[in-house]
Amino acid sequence: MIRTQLPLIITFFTGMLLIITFFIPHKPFGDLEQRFLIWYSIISGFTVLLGLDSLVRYHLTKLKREFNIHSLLLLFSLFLTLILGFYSWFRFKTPFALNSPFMYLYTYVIIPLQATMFALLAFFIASAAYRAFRARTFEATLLLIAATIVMLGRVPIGSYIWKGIAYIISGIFPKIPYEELAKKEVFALISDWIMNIPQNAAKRGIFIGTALGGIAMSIRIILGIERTYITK
Amino acid sequence: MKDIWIKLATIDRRIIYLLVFLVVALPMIFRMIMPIRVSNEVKMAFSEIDNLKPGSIVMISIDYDAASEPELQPMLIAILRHCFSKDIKVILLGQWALGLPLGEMALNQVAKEYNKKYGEDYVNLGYRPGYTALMVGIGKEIRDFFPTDYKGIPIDSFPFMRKVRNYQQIDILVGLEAGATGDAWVQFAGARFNQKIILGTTGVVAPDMFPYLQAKQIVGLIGGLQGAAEYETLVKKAGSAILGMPAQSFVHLLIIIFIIIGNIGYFILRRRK
Amino acid sequence: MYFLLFIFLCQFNYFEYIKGYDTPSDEGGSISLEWQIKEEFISQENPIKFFEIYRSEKQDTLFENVGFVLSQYNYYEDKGLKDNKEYYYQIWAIRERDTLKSEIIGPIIARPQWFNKNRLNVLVITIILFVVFLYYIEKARKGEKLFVRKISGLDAIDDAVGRATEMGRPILFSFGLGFITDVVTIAALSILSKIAKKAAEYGTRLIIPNYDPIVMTAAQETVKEAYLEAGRPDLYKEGDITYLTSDQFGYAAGCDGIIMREKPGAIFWQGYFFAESLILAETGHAVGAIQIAGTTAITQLPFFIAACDYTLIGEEMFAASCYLKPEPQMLGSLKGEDFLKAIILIILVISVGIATLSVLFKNIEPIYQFIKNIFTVL
Amino acid sequence: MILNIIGTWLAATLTLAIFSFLYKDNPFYKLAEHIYVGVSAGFWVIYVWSFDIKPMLIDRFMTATGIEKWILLIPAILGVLMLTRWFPKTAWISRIPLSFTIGIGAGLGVTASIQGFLIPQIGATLLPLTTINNILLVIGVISTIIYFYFSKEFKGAWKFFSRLGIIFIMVAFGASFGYTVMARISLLIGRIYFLLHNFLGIIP
Repeated sequence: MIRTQLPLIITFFTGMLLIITFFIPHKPFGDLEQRFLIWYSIISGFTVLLGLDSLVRYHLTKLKREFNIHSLLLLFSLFLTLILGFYSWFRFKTPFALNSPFMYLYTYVIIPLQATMFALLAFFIASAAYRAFRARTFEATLLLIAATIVMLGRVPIGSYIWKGIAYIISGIFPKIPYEELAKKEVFALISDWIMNIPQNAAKRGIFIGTALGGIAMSIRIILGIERTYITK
Repeated sequence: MKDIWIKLATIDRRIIYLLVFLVVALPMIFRMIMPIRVSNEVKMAFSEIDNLKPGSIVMISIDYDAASEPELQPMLIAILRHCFSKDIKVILLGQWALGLPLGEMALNQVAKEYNKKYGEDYVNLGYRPGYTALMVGIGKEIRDFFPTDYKGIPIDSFPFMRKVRNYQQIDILVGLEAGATGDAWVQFAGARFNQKIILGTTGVVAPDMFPYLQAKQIVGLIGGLQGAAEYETLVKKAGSAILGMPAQSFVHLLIIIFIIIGNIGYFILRRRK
Repeated sequence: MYFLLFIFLCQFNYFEYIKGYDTPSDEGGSISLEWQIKEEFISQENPIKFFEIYRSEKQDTLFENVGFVLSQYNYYEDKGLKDNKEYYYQIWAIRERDTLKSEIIGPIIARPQWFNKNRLNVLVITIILFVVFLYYIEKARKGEKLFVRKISGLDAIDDAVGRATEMGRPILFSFGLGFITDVVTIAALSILSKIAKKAAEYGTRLIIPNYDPIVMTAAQETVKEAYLEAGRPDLYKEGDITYLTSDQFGYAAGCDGIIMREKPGAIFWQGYFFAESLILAETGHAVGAIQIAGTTAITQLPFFIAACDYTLIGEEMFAASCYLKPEPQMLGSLKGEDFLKAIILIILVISVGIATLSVLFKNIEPIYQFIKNIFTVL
Repeated sequence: MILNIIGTWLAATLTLAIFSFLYKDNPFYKLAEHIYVGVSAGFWVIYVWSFDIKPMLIDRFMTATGIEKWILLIPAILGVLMLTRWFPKTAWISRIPLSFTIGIGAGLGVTASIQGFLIPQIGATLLPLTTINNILLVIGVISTIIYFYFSKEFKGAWKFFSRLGIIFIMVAFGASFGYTVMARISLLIGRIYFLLHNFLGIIP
């Protein structure tokens, strides 16, 4: 009973309080809100530690079953980071002094690993562009055309390509002077227009929908209708 | 004829990967430079900061980590250069824990260029967990969340920070965003406290921010590496964004060519069937 | 001497106006000041550097500097005061070469307010939203029939299963990197249920590699039940619904391997996806499978649309799931959202009409301004 | 100095180890990935200590006086209760602090989406139809909302608007597609710049 009811009551109480204090500035509501926000900030820090346990436990049991270099390396790098972090803290009063060993780890391990993981995606996109992005439907065709224009409009080479096109046009229609035509950065202009008008409109429409969905979710949580976070 | 298209369609991925690598590396090795056209959104952001008087306070939030460093770090450096050259004070903080040191690195580098001193011209507050609470809480009192800077020094020991209590003393908030924190700044700091906000975002996030721009919920938008290059152009100091744009250009071209070849092959093969 | 000078300076009016008042809609302890310096005292060669704010609890003495603002501002909020106490204020304009002082104003009293009037519009809308969502969730809970239109993607699902069967190839289904707590995974489960039933009818093999063990168990349950409903429990093979790995690119590489080996005729990407969506869809395309995607991940949708044959976009997934198997919470929220969307559409159409007309007929401009004010955040 | 050179070699090795995934899934990639998970988990612990527990709890506890000092125990206890999740028998206790944070998140979210998104975004769409761009913007928003309206069959004018809606949506997704491609390539440029500049020293 207490195991499911108490959390629901707390959620209802804090959720409602935060909504009420939004409208009522008078004491004690305004102060209580600020106090709760500070608490929230403190407690959120601890949530970060939650995942740590399952990570360590998972790899320890894996190691116990049979030796494997991956789990060992993971645990080693975890504890090395902790040791260097606390050492830097004692030595430099903060682990975040740029010349501390902790920041050394950040510069030469975290940055390359994190950045490179995401840099892989550039290759995947190129390969998918070649092998999978097809104008098989009207929708996909529209999408690819818009994407192409934006991709040309947002980089300097777009203006070079336009100059080339302008040269051809003024070659075919001598009445159109090349100089003037070349000055108009057509790809950039169209791409700016796409971003500011049609894409802006559609995004607004989509986000109004998702905002409503989000609010519905919050209301369900506050009123205790949605409770997956408890059973998790 | 058909055989060529079948062969082209079944080309090994790794050849494509190699092409991409070459197209990125070659323009960099040959140090190509291309002129940058400045878009309206970036111009708006630039002139907002440019119109500030000396002594104004800009708060910059580092809401990214190393995964988007190539896009957002040049923006940070260009904006810091702009602020310091105009004697604007900078308060730095971050909502993405793993990105905070990037802010410190940039501050260190740019402050030296302009002879700015820590505590007098800029401070680095650090990071706190739970960003939504913090964004609302700062509206009342910044000390409730940041009694000290990231080194643990009380912020009241810095002269200009003594006068900063909440958003009212912050002239512009610049959020450098790689995710949903930008929306939170707009919806909490912007809507509740009328904070003037400029967002600098990764390319992935930028299109989603245009509705805010049109609704005047933000006063400027710097999007992706191109946005960073535009800001660098405006502050008249080339950085890594301007250097990267030629490579960016050629890869865009390559990908567009890939899409075109792929589709031609697709339609020819489909017709044959 | 200083005192005399003080009085003397006060004789001049440098300020166009200066006013102070209790800050409205706040928790108390705060007074707002506004001022405007006269045009003739603003000059290029002796510019104002900043304004200093002085406060006292007595009318004529003991003024203390309590803060300053830069010259571009003409507003200051003095905080940290005691409620129901009298305060007096004076503003000093500090110029390059001299200082201009305003007259002393007061007494001003700070008070707390019970309601933030600036947020009346938010309150009204919050109440409307609570009422609408509660009403529809309750309705759905009672099992009332609520209409949801058919999503055209559902036909595509049938076709894809049929095509795979014709080709004699298996079907592959993936939840992506979603967990069971994600609403989109729940929606994907009911779509899976439909696919599984069709697959059982046709006797086509269904493979589901998983990222999360709990989602895997849920998938096994769903498929088993669907096979039973279709009357073919004998075809159900638990070994086809497996746990792969909880690592993003590892999962993508694993799926890649399965696709290349099994060459499925139809692939369903339904759930939450991150950057690995590209690798998955590309491989699926390479083996010539019909691919049907569905996700709420806005950043991945463009790639799915470009690489797949059909894509359920965001909320369409919830609608499809509600159409197939109404689950009260999801259905109630969906209908509530629809109701609110209808209201928003009506507001948009009417207000835009009024806005347009007010350009032509100036006398209806106040109505437009009134509507605009409702949708302005102060 | 020598440490920087070692560091650069380390960083380059890790970069190449991740890139090796492009050739195929291999042990080097796996190793680098596990190092990443380990180091970043360690980072989080240090962060929680030096940006949360120390400044927000310990330092405050030392300086605060009177009742304020003891009130700080509440969030401290709630935080520790969060860790009961580590032990299956007491795991349910962690729901108490969890429900506190979830309640606050939901409570803040409702008003923020209304005040910070719905109201200003709808307000910004109430434009007089005096320019083509205004007309397109208003029609774009309306038809997109109609596309995601599920309580009515698509027929007649409704069908027209939903078709229009999908056109706007596709242009928007195309724009996002272009920007996302741009972003991913920028990241690659950053990495290759590191390899060419910091590691190989080919470019200045």
